[in-house]
Amino acid sequence: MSDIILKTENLTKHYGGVHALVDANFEMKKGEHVAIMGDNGAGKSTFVRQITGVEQRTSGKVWLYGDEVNFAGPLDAREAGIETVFQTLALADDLDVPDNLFLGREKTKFDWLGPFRFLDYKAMRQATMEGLERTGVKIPNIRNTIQNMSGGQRQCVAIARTATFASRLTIMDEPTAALGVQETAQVENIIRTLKKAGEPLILVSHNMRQVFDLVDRIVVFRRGRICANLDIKNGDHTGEDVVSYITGAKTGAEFEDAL
Amino acid sequence: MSDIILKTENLTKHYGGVHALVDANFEMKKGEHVAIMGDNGAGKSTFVRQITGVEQRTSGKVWLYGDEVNFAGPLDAREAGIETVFQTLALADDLDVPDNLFLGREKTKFDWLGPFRFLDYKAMRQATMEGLERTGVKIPNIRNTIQNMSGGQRQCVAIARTATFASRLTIMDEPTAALGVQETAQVENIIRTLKKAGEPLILVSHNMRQVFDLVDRIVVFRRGRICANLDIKNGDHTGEDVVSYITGAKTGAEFEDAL
Amino acid sequence: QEIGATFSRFDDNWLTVLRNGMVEHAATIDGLSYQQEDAADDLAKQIDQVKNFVASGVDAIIVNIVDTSAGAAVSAAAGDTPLVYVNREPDNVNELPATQAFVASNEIESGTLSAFEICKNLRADGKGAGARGYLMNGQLSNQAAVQRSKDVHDVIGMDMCNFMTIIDEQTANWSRDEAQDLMTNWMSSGEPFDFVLANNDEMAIGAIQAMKAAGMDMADVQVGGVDASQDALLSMAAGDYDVTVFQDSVGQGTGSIDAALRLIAGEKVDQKVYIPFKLVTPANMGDFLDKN
Amino acid sequence: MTDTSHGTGGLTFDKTKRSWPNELNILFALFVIIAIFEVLGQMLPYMNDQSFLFDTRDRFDSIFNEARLKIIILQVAIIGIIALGVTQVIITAGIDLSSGPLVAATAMIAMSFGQTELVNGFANPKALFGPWAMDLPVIVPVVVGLAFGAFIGAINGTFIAYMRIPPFIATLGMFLICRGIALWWSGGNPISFPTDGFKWIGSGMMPVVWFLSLAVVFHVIMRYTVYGKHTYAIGSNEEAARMSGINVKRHKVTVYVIASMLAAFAGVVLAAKSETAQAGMGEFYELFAIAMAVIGGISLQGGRGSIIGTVLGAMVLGVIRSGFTYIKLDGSYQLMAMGSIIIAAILFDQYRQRNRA
Amino acid sequence: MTDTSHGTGGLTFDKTKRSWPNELNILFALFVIIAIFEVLGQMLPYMNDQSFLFDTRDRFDSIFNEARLKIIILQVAIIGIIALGVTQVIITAGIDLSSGPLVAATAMIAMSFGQTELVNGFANPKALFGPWAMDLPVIVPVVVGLAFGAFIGAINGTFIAYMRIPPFIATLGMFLICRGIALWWSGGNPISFPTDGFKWIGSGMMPVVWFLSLAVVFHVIMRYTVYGKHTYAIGSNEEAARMSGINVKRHKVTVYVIASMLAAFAGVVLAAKSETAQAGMGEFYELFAIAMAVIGGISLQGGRGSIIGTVLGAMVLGVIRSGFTYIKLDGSYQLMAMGSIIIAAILFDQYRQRNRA
Ligand SMILES: Nc1ncnc2c1ncn2[C@@H]1O[C@H](COP(=O)(O)OP(=O)(O)OP(=O)(O)O)[C@@H](O)[C@H]1O
Ligand SMILES: Nc1ncnc2c1ncn2[C@@H]1O[C@H](COP(=O)(O)OP(=O)(O)OP(=O)(O)O)[C@@H](O)[C@H]1O
Ligand SMILES: OC[C@H]1O[C@@H](O)[C@H](O)[C@@H](O)[C@H]1O
Ligand SMILES: [Mg+2]
Ligand SMILES: [Mg+2]
Repeated sequence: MSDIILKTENLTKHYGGVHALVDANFEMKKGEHVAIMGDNGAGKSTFVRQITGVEQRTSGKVWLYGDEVNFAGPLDAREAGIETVFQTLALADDLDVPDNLFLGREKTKFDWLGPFRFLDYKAMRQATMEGLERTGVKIPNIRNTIQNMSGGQRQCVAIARTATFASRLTIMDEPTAALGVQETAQVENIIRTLKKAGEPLILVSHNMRQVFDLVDRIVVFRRGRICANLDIKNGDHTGEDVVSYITGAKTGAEFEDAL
Repeated sequence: MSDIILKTENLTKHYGGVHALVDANFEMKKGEHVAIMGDNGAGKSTFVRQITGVEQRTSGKVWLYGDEVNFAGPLDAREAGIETVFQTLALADDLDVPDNLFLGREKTKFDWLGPFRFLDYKAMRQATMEGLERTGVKIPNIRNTIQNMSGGQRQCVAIARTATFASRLTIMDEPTAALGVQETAQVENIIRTLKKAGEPLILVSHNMRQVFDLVDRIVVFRRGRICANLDIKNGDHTGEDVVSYITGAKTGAEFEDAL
Repeated sequence: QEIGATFSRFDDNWLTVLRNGMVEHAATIDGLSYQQEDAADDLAKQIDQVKNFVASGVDAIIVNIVDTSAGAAVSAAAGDTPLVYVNREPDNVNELPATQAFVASNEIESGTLSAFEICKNLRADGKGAGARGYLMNGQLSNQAAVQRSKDVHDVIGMDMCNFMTIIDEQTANWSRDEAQDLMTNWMSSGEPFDFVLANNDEMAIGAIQAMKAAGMDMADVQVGGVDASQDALLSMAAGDYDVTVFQDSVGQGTGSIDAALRLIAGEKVDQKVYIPFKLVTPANMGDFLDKN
Repeated sequence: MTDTSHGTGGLTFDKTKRSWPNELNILFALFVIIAIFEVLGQMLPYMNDQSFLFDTRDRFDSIFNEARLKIIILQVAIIGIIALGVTQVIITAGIDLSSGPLVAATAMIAMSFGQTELVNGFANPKALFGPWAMDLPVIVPVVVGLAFGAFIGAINGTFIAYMRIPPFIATLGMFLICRGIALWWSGGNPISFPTDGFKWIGSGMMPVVWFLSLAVVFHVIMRYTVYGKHTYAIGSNEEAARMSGINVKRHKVTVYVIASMLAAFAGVVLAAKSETAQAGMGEFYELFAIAMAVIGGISLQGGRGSIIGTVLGAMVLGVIRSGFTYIKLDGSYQLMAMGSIIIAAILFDQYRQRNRA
Repeated sequence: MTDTSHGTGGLTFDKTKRSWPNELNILFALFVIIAIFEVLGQMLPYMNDQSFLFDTRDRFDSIFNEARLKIIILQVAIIGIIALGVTQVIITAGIDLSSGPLVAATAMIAMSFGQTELVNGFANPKALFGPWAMDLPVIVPVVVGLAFGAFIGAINGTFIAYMRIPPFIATLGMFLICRGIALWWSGGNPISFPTDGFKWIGSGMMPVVWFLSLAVVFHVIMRYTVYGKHTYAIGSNEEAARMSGINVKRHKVTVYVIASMLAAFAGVVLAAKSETAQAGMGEFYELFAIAMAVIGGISLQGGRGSIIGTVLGAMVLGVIRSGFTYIKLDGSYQLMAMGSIIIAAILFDQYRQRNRA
C-alpha cells in the first residue's frame, strides 16, 4: 500500500445543467491535513458529498487507502472509516443532543435483541457531556431537542459527534462557521490533536487565519475546478496569494489548461 | 422624539426552564451601528427574535423610535421598518432565488386584483440579479430552487433580500458566517453603505476583525445577560479586551450586579 | 321502556325509509324511549353498539344486521336483553334463543321477481330468440347485492329465460351517480343491448338517465330493479322504467318494534316473520305510490 | 458554453439541460396506460377487435370513439373539481378530508332550494320545504351551496390557522360533522326532482366544462399570482414564510375557504347530474381527490405540486376506469388492477425522473 | 438556582420547569370528556339519574358500571391494535392507508383456515375449502394471517423505501388491492363458523388483552430500543438519518412490515370476535387508526408521537362512542357531535400546551 490515503481522478458532478464539480484530481497522504478553499458555490461541498457517498458522482474515480471505492451511501463511507461534519450538519431536529451524537451507532445493552436491543441512555449522556466539553460549547440542557439549539450549539454537536469516534479520514465542512471565539479555539485544538495522532483531515474553510494555523496544504477550488495546490508548511505562500487564486487573479501552473 | 431609535427594558425570554435572555436593557441611537457578541448560546439570536416579533417575550418592554411596540409577528416588525437577516435565513426551500428575495413583497401587476394580482416575474428577476451582484455571490442559475444552493449562496440570498429594501433599522444575525473571502468583503461594503446613509444597524457576529472594522459600539452577551457595553470608536478597547468580556474574565462595571 | 336500534347504515335510501318509519311508529307508543345508532357498515361496531345498549340497560334491542352471517356473535352480545332482527335475516335464525326474533324479507324473492318479469317482457317484445344486456351489482361486499345478482343468474339459467345473455356485470355501489358513469362507459363500446338489470332502483335510474342522455328510446330497453322507491315509481309513470320490486318498509318496521315490545312484556312472539317482496309494474304501480 | 443569462455566473451552466417537468412524465404514463388498454383490446379473445379510443364500429364515423373520450373525463370531472382545491391545500402542507362529506351536505342543502313543484304532473313526492322553496331561479341553490362551502372552509381554516389544530384532525372532525349534517338535513331522506335550470348545471358535458374552466383559472392563479406564490411558500417553509412577512394565518384561511367552495360546487354539480341529493353521496371522494393530486406529482410535505399535474392525475384515474369497463374486467379484479396501476404509474414517473437527474 | 446537571452550563436552567408531556394533556381531556357525560347524565330530564361510569342500577352491584368500562375499551381495541402500527409509520413521516382493507383481506384469509366442519351437527354452510382446511389448530389461521400481513407490509415498504413511491400512493394502491383480494377470495361471500380455538382469540375481553399487551411491548420498543430511536430519527430528518449512517431503507421496510402485521392481527381478532369474515369489514378503520394516533398527539410530519398517546387517543374515541349511547343521542347527531368533540379535545390540548410555553 502506498502513502496515498485518498485519491480522486476526474471526479465530476453535474446537477442538471449546473457543472458543480469538473475533473477534480485530488490526492492526500497519510497524516496530512489539507484545507479546501474557494468562493461560495465553487464546488467544495459538492466534492465532499461525492467522496462520502451522499450523492452519486456523474463520473470519475475515487480510491481510499489504495482501494477503489464506490459508496452506495454515507453508511458505506462511514464503515470505510470516513467521519464527516457536513455543512448542513445532518442533525435530527426532534431528537435531543445525545440521540444525535450517537445516531446510527448507539451505545446499547442486550445486543442479542438485534434491532430491538436496548439503548444505554446513561452511558450516552455521559459520553455526550465529555464530547461537548471538548468543543467548549455550553448547552444548558442536553435533553432539549436539537431544534431548540442555537446555531453554534448545533454545529458543536455535529463536531462532537465526529470527534467522539476514531476514523481513518476526517472531513469537516466549515466546522467553525457559526462558532464563537472560545468554541472556535477549542475546535481548532481538536484538529491539532488529530494532527498529533496522525489522523488525516480535510478541512473546508473560508477562514484564512485558521487555515494557515492548522493545515499543511491548501487546495483551491474555482468554478467547480481545482485551480491551485499550495504547500504552506514552508511559508512560500501568503494569505493574499491564496486570495488571488480564489478570485482567479492567479492559477496554479499545472491547472492552467483546465480553466 | 428623542435620539433613541431602539430601547429595551428588562427584556426577558424563558424557554421552559432555560433562561435564554434575562433583563436585557439595550439602547441605540440614530445612525449608530452596534455589534452584539457573545459565546454560542449566550442569547444573541434570542434577543433578535424578541425584537422582531418572531417570538413573544416572557417579559420586558421594547420601544422603536420612541413608541412602545408589541409586535404580534414578524410582519408587524417589518411594517414598522425593521429588516432582518435571521441566523436561520428564513428561506423557502422549494422556491427559486427571485421568489425568495421578494417573498412577502412581490413586484406585481394588475394590483386591483388584490390577493390575485399578477407577479411581475421579469422585474423581480432583474432586481434579483442586481441585488445578488451587490453581495458578490455567484449563482449559476437563479431559477434553481433554494434547496440546491450552497451554504454561502443561501446566506447571500437572505442578505440581498434585506439590502434590497429600505428600512428604519437593519438587523443581521451572523450574516457572513458561511461566506467566502470575496463575498464577505462585499457584504461588509453593503454595511458601510448603510452607515453612510445613516441607517442604523445591529450586527451579530463572532468575527472580531469585522466588528472592529465596521461598528461603533459592542454589546456583549453572556449567559443570557448583557455584560458589557463598549464604545470602540476611540480605540479604548482591544480585541483581547472584548474576548475577556465574552469569556467572563471581565464584566462591565454597570453590569456587575446582574451576573 | 327503552329500545335501542342499530342500523347497518344511515345514509342508505331504502333503509332510511324503514328507519324513519320506525321513529314515527315509536313516537305513537306511550312511554317508549326509542334510540337509533348507525353502524356504518361496520360489523364490529354494530356488535359493540349492542354491548353499549346492554351497558346502558335498555329493555330491548333492534338490529338491522350488517352481515347476515354474524348472527351468532350479535345474538351473544345481547345476552339476556330481548333482541329483534329487522330487514335482514341472520344465519342463526333457527337457533335464536327465546328472547330473540326476526322480522325480515327473503332476498331470493327480490332479484328473482324482477329478473323473471324482465324475461317475460322481453319475450313479449319478440326478443325470445336472443337478448343481450347488462347487470349492475350493488356493493360487492353486501349480501343483498350478492344474492340479488345470483337470483338474476339463476333466472337466466332457467330454460324459459336462457335466451338472455349478460354482456358484462359491474358494480355501481348502489349509487345513481356511479350507475350513470358505468352505463355511459358500457354504451361507449357501441354494443347493442336489450335490457339492464340493477340490484336496486337508484342504479336503474342512473342507467336510465345515462341512456336518455345518449338519446336512446326507453321503449327499446327493458330496465329492472328493486325497492319501489318513489323516484323509481315516478320514472315508471313517465314510461322509462319497467319493473321493480316492492320492499315493505312499514311492515318490517312496525313489525319489529311490536315484536320487541312483546318480548319485553314477556309475551310469546312468532320468532320468524317473513314480509314478502311484491312485484311492481306499470300495471299495479298505483298501489305503491305512497308506500315507501 | 458558459451561459450566465440565468444567474450571476460562477459555474458552467448548460442551459440546454433544463429540468424535465414532472407533468410530462405523468402525461407519458397516461399514454402508456392507454396503449396498454389498446393492446389488450386487440389481444383478448372476447373483445371482437374493438378499439379503446378509436372508432371501429360502423355506427359512428369519426376517427376516435367520441363517446369513450367523453366519458373518460366526464366521470372524473366532479371529483376533479374537488381535487383542484385539495391541490392548493396540500401545497400548503395541509390536507382536507372533509371534502367528500361536504359534497354530500352541499348537495342536500342546495337541492332543497332547487326542487321543482310538479313532476310529470304529480306533486314532487320528495319536496322538503313548502312551495316557497320550489322552482326558484337556479342561482339560489348555487349561491346557497357556495355560501355553505365558504362557511365550512372558514371554520376549517380558522381552526387550522388560528387555533393550530392539525389539518388532519380539523378536517376529520369536519368530515364527521358534514356527514352528520347530510344525514340530519332531511332525516336521511333523498331530495329529488330538481328544476330544469338546476339540472342544466350537471347535464351532458357541463361537469367537464366546469372542471376544465376552473382548472385553467386556478392554474393561472397558482402560477402567476401572489396568492399562488404565497401558497407554495407556506408549504415549503411555513416559518420562513412567516418571517418573510406573509400573513400566514389569513392566507391559510383563504386557501381552505377556496377548497371548500370548490368541493361545495362539486356537490351542486353532482346533485344536478344525478338529479337527486342523498346523504351517502361523495363517499371516498376526498380520498380520490387527494389521489388525483398525488398521482399528479404533489408532495404531501407541501411546497410542490401543480394544477396541471392534478388534471393529469384525474385523467389517469378516468382512463383506468373506462379501460376496465372496456376490457370487461370483473369488479374484484378491478380494485386490484386499479391499485397496481396507480402504483405502477408513479413508479414509472419516479424512474423517468431519476434517469434524467 | 443554576443547575447544570442536565447540560454543560451556559444559561440558567431551572430544572423544576420540566416540559409537560403532551400525553398528560390528552389524559386530562379524557377526564373532562368523561365528566361532561357524567354531568349531562344528571341533567338531561329523560336520563332517570343514571350514571355514565358508576353503577346506579340495582341489576348490578359494584361501584363502577363494569359493563360500560369494558365496552369503552373493547370497542376501540381492534382499531387500537392497528393504530399501534400506524403510529410507527407516521413517526417515520409516512402514512398507511391500506390497514382497513388489509383487516378485511386477512380476516377472510385467516378465517378460511379457522373454520369448523360441523355447526350444531350440520355441515358448515359457509365452508370455503374442503375438509382438509377444517378444524385446524388455531395457530394455523393466526400464522397464515400474520404471514399475509408481513407480505403486504414488505411490498408496501419496498415500494416506499426502495422505489421511492410516496407512502400515500403506495398504500392507497395497496388499499385497493387488499379490498380487491377480500372481495375475490370467496367471491364476496362471508366465511363463517370458526373453531372454538379461533373464537377464543376474539372472545370476551381478549381483544383488550391483545391491544394492551401489544401497546406495552411497542411502548418499550419505541422508547428504549435502537429500532425506536431510528424510527424517530428517520421521521425527524430522513436525510440526516441517512447521513448519520442509518440504513434508512431497510428500517422503513421493517416499520411497514410491523405495521401490516399488526393490522393483520387486528383482522384475525376481528374475525374471531364477529365469528365471521366479510369482504366489507374494516371500512374506515385506517382513518380511525390514524385519528387515534393524531388525537394522541402525533405529527403527520413525522418525528413526534408516542404509543401512550395513541392508546389515550383510542380511549378518547371509545369514551365518546359509549357516551353517546349513554345520553341516547340519536345516530344522526352522533357524527356531528363526534366531529366537534374530536376538534375540541385537540383544541384543549393546544390551549394547555401554549399556556405552559
Ligand atoms: N442539488 C443541486 N442541484 C443543483 N445545483 C446544485 C445542487 N447542489 C449544489 N448545486 C450548485 O452547485 C454549486 C456548488 O455548490 P457547493 O455546495 O459545492 O458549493 P461550496 O463550494 O460548498 O460553497 P459554500 O462555500 O457556499 O458552501 C453551487 O452553484 C450550487 O448552486
Ligand atoms: N425554542 C427554544 N427552546 C429551548 N431552548 C432554546 C430555544 N431557543 C433557544 N434556546 C436556548 O437558548 C439559548 C440561547 O440561544 P440563542 O440562539 O439566542 O444563542 P446565540 O447567542 O444566538 O448563539 P449562537 O452564537 O450559537 O447563534 C441556547 O442555550 C439555546 O439552547
Ligand atoms: O344495504 C343497502 C341496500 O339495501 C337493500 O335492501 C336495498 O334494496 C338497496 O337499495 C340498498 O339500500
Ligand atoms: Mg459548502
Ligand atoms: Mg445565534
